[in-house]
Amino acid sequence: MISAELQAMGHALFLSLVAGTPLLMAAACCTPMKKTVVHFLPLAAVPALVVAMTAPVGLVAEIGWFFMGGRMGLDEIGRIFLCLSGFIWLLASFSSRSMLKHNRNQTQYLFFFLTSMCGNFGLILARGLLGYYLFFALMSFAAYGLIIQKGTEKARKAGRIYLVLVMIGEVALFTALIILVYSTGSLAIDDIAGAVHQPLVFALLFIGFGVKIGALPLHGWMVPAYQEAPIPAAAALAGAMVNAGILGWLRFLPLGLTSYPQGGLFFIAAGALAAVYGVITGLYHKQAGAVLGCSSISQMGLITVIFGLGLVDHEAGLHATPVLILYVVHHSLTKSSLFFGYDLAASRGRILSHLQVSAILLPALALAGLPLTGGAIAKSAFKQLTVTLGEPWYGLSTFFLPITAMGTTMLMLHFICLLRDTEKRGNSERAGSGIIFTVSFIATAITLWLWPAAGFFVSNSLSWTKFWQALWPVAGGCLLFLAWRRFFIREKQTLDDVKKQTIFDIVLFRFGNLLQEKEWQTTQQGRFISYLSGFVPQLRRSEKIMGRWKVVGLSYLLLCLCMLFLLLRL
Amino acid sequence: MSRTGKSHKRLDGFQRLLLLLVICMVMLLGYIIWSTPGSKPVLTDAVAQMQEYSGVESPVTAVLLNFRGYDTLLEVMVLLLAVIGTWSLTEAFFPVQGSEISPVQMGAVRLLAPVMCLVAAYLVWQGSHLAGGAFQGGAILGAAGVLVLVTELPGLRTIPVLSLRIGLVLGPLLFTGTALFCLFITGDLLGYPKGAGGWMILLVETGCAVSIGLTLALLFAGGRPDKESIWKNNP
Amino acid sequence: MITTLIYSLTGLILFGMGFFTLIIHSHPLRKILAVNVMSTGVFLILVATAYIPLGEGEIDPVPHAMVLTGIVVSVSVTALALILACRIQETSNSSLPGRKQQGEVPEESIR
Amino acid sequence: MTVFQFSSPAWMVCPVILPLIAGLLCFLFSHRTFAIALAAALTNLLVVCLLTGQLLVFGPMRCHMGGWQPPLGITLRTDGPALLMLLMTAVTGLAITLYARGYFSYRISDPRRAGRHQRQQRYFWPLWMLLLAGLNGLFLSNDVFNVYVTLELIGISAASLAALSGKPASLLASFRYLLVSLLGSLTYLFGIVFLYRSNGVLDLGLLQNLAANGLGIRTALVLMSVGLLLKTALFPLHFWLPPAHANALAPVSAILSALVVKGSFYMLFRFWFEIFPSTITQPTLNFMGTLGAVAVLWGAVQAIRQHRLKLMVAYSTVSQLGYLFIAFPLARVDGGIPVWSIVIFIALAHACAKSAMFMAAGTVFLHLGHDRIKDLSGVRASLPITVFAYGIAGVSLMGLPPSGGFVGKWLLLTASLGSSQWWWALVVITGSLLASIYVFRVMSRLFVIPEGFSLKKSEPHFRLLEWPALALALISLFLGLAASWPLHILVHGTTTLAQVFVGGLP
Amino acid sequence: MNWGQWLLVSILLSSFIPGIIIFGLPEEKHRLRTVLNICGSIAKIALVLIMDIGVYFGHIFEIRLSIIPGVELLLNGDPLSALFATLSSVLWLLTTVYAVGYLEGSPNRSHFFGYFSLCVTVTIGIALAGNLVTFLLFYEMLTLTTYPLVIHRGTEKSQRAGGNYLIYAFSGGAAFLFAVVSLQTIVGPVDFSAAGFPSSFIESHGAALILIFILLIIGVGVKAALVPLHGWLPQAMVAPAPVSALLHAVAVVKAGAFGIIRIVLDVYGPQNLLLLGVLPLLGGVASITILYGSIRALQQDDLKRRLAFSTISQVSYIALGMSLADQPLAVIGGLVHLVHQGLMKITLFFCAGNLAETLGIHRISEMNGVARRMPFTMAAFSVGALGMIGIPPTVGFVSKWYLGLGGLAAGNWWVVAVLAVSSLLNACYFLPILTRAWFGKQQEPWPEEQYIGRFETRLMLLVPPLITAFIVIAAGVVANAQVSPLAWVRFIVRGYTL
Repeated sequence: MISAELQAMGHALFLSLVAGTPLLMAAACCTPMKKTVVHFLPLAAVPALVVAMTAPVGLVAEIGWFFMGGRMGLDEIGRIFLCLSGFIWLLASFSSRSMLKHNRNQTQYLFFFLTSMCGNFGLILARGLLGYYLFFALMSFAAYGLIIQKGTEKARKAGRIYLVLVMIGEVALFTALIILVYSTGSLAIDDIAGAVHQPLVFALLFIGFGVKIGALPLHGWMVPAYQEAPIPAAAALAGAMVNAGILGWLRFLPLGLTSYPQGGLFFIAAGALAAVYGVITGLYHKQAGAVLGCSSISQMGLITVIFGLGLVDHEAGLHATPVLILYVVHHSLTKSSLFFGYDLAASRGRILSHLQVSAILLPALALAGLPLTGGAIAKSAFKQLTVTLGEPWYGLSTFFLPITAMGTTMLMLHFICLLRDTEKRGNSERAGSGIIFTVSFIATAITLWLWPAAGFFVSNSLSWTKFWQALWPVAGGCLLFLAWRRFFIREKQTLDDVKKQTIFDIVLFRFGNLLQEKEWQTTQQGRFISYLSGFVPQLRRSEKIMGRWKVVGLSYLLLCLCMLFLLLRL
Repeated sequence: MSRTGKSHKRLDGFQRLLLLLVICMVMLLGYIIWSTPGSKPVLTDAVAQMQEYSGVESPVTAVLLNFRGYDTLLEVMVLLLAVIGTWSLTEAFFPVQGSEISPVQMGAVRLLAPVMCLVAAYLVWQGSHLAGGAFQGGAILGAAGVLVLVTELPGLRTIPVLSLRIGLVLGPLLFTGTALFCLFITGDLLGYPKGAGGWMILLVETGCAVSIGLTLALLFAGGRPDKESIWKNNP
Repeated sequence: MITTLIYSLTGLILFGMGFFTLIIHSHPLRKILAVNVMSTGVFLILVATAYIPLGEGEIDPVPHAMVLTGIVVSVSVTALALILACRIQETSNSSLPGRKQQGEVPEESIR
Repeated sequence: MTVFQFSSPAWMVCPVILPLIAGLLCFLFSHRTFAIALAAALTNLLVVCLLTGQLLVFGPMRCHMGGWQPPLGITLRTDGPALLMLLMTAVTGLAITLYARGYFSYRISDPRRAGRHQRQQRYFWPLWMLLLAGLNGLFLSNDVFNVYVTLELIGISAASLAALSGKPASLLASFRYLLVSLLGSLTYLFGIVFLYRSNGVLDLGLLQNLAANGLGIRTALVLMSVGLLLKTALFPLHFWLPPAHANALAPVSAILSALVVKGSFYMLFRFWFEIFPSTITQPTLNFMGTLGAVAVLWGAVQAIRQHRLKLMVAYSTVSQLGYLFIAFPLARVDGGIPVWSIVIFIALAHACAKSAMFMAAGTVFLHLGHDRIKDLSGVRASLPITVFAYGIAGVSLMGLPPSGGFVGKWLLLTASLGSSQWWWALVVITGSLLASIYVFRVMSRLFVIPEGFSLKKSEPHFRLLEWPALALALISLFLGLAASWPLHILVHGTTTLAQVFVGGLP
Repeated sequence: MNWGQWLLVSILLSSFIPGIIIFGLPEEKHRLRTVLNICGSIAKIALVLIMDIGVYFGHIFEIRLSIIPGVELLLNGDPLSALFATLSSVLWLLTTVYAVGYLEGSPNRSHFFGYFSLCVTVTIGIALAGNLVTFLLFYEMLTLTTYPLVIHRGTEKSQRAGGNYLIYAFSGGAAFLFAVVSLQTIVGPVDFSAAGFPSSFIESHGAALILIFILLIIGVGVKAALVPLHGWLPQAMVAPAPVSALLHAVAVVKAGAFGIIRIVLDVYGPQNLLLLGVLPLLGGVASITILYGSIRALQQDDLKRRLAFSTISQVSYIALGMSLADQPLAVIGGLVHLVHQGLMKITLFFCAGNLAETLGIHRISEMNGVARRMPFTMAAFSVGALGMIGIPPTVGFVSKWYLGLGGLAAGNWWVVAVLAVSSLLNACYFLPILTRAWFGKQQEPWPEEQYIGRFETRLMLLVPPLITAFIVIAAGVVANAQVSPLAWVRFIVRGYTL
């Protein structure tokens, strides 16, 4: 018995380390030890990787006292996500460490960086609804601190937009969760699988997690945030934190267990729109980070489409899950390596060598689906999925995928161009950004090839037809981009999302003005008294009149007569 | 309105209303008096029965000083209160300075004052069997005092304040003392011991008469004497 | 019987007149006098009751005692009231030296 | 001697005779008057306590003056209501005596007007002692005409006291008070005439036993009631009260407001609830209740808009007296506690609270030299105890728990809601709300210590000014917690009252 | 008297006696005063904890004192009163420490602390009250003891605020009194008991009972600042920060909310209320209050006013929970919010007070970058604010969670909607403050910087908010543990047969 308990405690401790390490380090930031923390920053992500690599699947730990019943565990999906996130956070923390050497605001950055890391890891491990929600919230709010790090006006605005949307997402999520818990009567994620029937919950979950992945109506924060956040943080955002949204969907609307055709259609529509929208708007941005943000919107749109396909029926769900995960892994790695490339460019200034540019070009085009890259594998998997699903979807994908691929290609080329123009940031060259980029580049290039679970899709993508199918949109995209760059680009047509009016501002200022601070209850002291005092002259006069002898006599007489009448019963 | 000074000539509407109401009231009460002829008082028989135990022959005196002596005790206090009240208010302002007093008046007063005192004493004594008593006697005494005051004779003015106070308090104090004495003797306040009623009542009445007389005279003087027992505007 | 009635009604009328004067007139002296008239009226009725039931010469001594007490009270109050009125006159005159001779209390103050 | 035995009814005369003698002596001597008065007040309290003990042991007692049984003689008697009123008078009277000492010695210490103040003190003591005797006599009296005499005693001494300050305003007010008092007494006497004509007896006990349904009795009751109402200052006839109470010296204000009005009210209470309950009709009771309700509201509203503290407190008296009459229409509700006992209890609580409040107001006046409400700031710094006393007294007036006022109001509310006459309850509640406004209008000033306020040192005399007020205020506060005790005394042995109200009505 | 009764009395006396002594102390003896205060509050906490343990093990604490027939003072230690008493006594200790630091060197301190102690005595009295009369007694006394604190500054403005407070409070008290008496005449003396009065009265006096319920709710709603009755609360902000903390978190508003709980659960009983059908009314008022308070809070630039409106909104969560009295989960949510709101709001007010006292900051527009100057204060503030929004793992989330579940269980979707909208609005008015403070750039010097020392402000000002902030998180994180507010509330709810 005791050994079983000890073992359980050991598991709990083991799993707690994943989220606990960053949290402890974040706490340490508030103490004078913060200088040391900077040095050991990458250590924070290590337990996550270790656990992801070593822990057996199905490891579960209960911490009863923790936040209305804490439950942690590692399943297959969780392991993939943990691995992925751990890797990206590791790279990001290396990158941050080198960045922080020249930054005065390091405490704040460190704190939020570590806290969001904690949230991210925690939510992956969480097996309870509330735990998931807790870490999700932790991550979301901590990320705000990262976005706003620069402290400029633009950064604050970006942060504000982010915050509003996060808040909306949180509320939606809260509502969804509470309904779920009410209808299932359980707090464990496993128990709610397939329990979602109400359209309302669907909508709420779409909103709650959609905010994180920038699904279409809720995408507003992404571009400015990527643009304004420090690059390592943006990398973490784009590579790791975004995935939390996908994971959320997977957890709460597990594909294969949930089928909801209408919802799926909605997801597909929203995703497809986002995919196109991201590309189109991205071309008008003049900042590399923003372009990457738009690309994220677009890519996440694609992922949403995949998810939507999975929702069509149970069968489709079973097929869609691996595709979805594949795409997520691909996107995360690629996007993070693009950010690290951006970091490299930013730290070097204009003096990027051709080698470096072409190195960055690889993940960029991988995103578009260049053959032999992860992108191609992912897209072929996507297509494969539509094939499995049958006609309407297949037709759609033959039409839709190339278009997005072309768009992404244009977008990426645009990004590369912008990268070349990027001005040098920071005071001096940061050591290690090259190494970090290299590591991520390698990871991007080889992960899918080496990943056994993806072997089916890899082999599937290796055919000439597939090769051609993957290549022509990229090539077309290149041509189109050249044409666009030649003929269409105009100075004034740049978008700056940061300047847009946000819901937040509307709420704060418009709404507030409408309701005008009218102190109708409170300004006047005791309105009752003032009301009375309106009568003062009359009161005083009547009181004076009552004191006159004549009136006294009258009242005396009347009193006598009244009482006589009353008593004598006359 | 009366403020214009014509109030006694013509009544305005409000006053007429009042008059009407007063008349109504009076008529109503008159009707009630007329319609209730009144019953035979229970008390009359009782007084008649107990007369012999009261120690006096006059029923009124018996009621005043024996049966309802407690009332009278308080009533004497009322009179004293009036003096205290007036003294607390103001100083005496009588007589008006400088007015000539005719010798006839002086003479008459000199002659009358002792006679009045005598009459007063008689009235007090008579109170035990006929109409009369402390109040009547006191009234005469008071009148004498007023006469003396009016004529600026030195009689009252030269009395020291303390003596005045003693004189004022004498009656009430005597009354209270007697009452308490009776309380100790018979167990009842003002329950005169058997047979002693007569002279005790006389004693009380005498004391009261002096005090009442003094009270009335001093009320006429209209205020307290100042410290040296001399009226303020003594020439 | 009729005698007592006449006495009583006279007393009642006196009471009413006194009361009317009391509330109509503002001069303090009039008021004091009015109250005296009123009390006289009450005493009259009280004395009249003493005669009521008994035929021959005998009277009820209790109302007499009551009237006597009442008179004493009335005297005391009258004296006090008069002196108060005088005092009021004095103080109001001292505040308005021009009206010293007039001897009239300002009506406002009494009402 | 039998007189000094515990069971002797003769103890009853002491509350009358002792202050009487003290008054005479105070008038006679010019020194040590305070000592005499204090001794009388203390002895009075002791004797009243003894009488209370007597009541609890032997039940109601009677003492025949001169040994003459009614109808011939005058009788004094003790029962619950009488004793509670006596207790109230004794306790309040003792506190007022002490306060007056402090008041006068403070004023005399001011050399500018020492003479005048000495004179005031000189006459204050005998007047106050005689007033005390009159009040005690009234509460003990069992004879209609004796009541008249005591009423006169009270009226004259009260008017003289009200005029004591000698200021024109107080003289005028006092004159009016005297006339009103006289008018009231005369009306009362007129009533006696009718009573005597109809029945020929004056003893209350005998009157109670008569079949009192005749026209004469009713008229007598009306006239006596109107006379007493005039003296009690019920609503349309309250005009004389505020100026008289507000312009008098502080201890006098306390006496007038706390005790004097209660005297006439007490008689009214006896006539209506003890002597002639079967004569009274419900419409009449409702009529009185209506007047009371109007008084509550009118007095409170007037109090709210006064600019002077003492006037405000005086109007508060008008308002609080109304509560006593609101209980009238509820008199026939039978429940746990008979309603008539509520009336006495409210009167008790009000006496303590109001005298404390007037004392506090007087102290503030002495301290500042004025009592304009808007300039009262900072008093708390120098007179914390007084302000505290004011506050506690205010709590009782507002009827907040656990004060005596609260219990009184609670009982009123219970009675009115229990008999589904909720409108009285509304008036009671509104009245206490208005009370809270006027109490706190002043309180907020008293509490505030403005910026740069320089502390005015309170003087040693103030100890005697502050503590009696506080003591009374505390009594009024804890009266609520100990409410069962006075209520027990009230009901104890008064079988007649209780019987009449539980079942003896037509 | 047995030990339990002595315990109840000594719980009351442990703050009453120091209060009375402090009144008598001269102004200069601040050391003695502080010692007295702190000792009193520590003793109170110890005593209350003893009572808690006793209550947990089923010991009955009860004192009865009959005043007149039908009016009985009853002090009673049941789980619910233990909850409130513990909250008040713990927060009192912190507030005392804070107030000592806050008022250092200001005039009239003995006056202040005297009333401060009395106020807490009365609050504990409210907690321990065992019937409506006793509740009324302490409820009215609460008005009296807090009034001097509200007008402590003595300015014209504070006097006006105080006057307004009184008018509201006394009107409420009047309505309450009326209702209590009416209720007593109908159902007899009402002790707080889990069953409420017998439901047989409902048939005979249905309409009257509904009216009485409304009046009772109006009576306590004034202090709980339900919407049409909330006008005094924002004005009372003129008082010093410890007083605001006391008003909002420990005493006044809480007393009102506690009154609602008592009325719903113990006087009427959920079953009776269901029969009468008045609960939706309460729920409606609570919802309106929640939304209205939040919206008004949005418009305020004055920090304390914003917090005040936030209180209006937050306290109604408790009323909302009570309006679903037949749902155990909602009741748990409402009850636990009593504690949670207190913790969060007191943190916020401490922090606002720190800003005002240290830097002279009163307006939100002056708060740019203040977190750099006062990181610990703002960290505590942030925790409180996030708790208000309902971000896990703070306690605010826990209460919202249970409220929402209860609402759903009752089939009232609008409850969840209200919670969601209110969370959004809360975010709208709290998050800008946080962003300003943490990420804003200081543009002009602080209005009046008063304290420059080793820490960001005086230690006595700094420690209390940090402690409460810590509790805000800790109580949320360990919500499910054996010892936590939530666990105790569950224990309470087990006592009711819902």
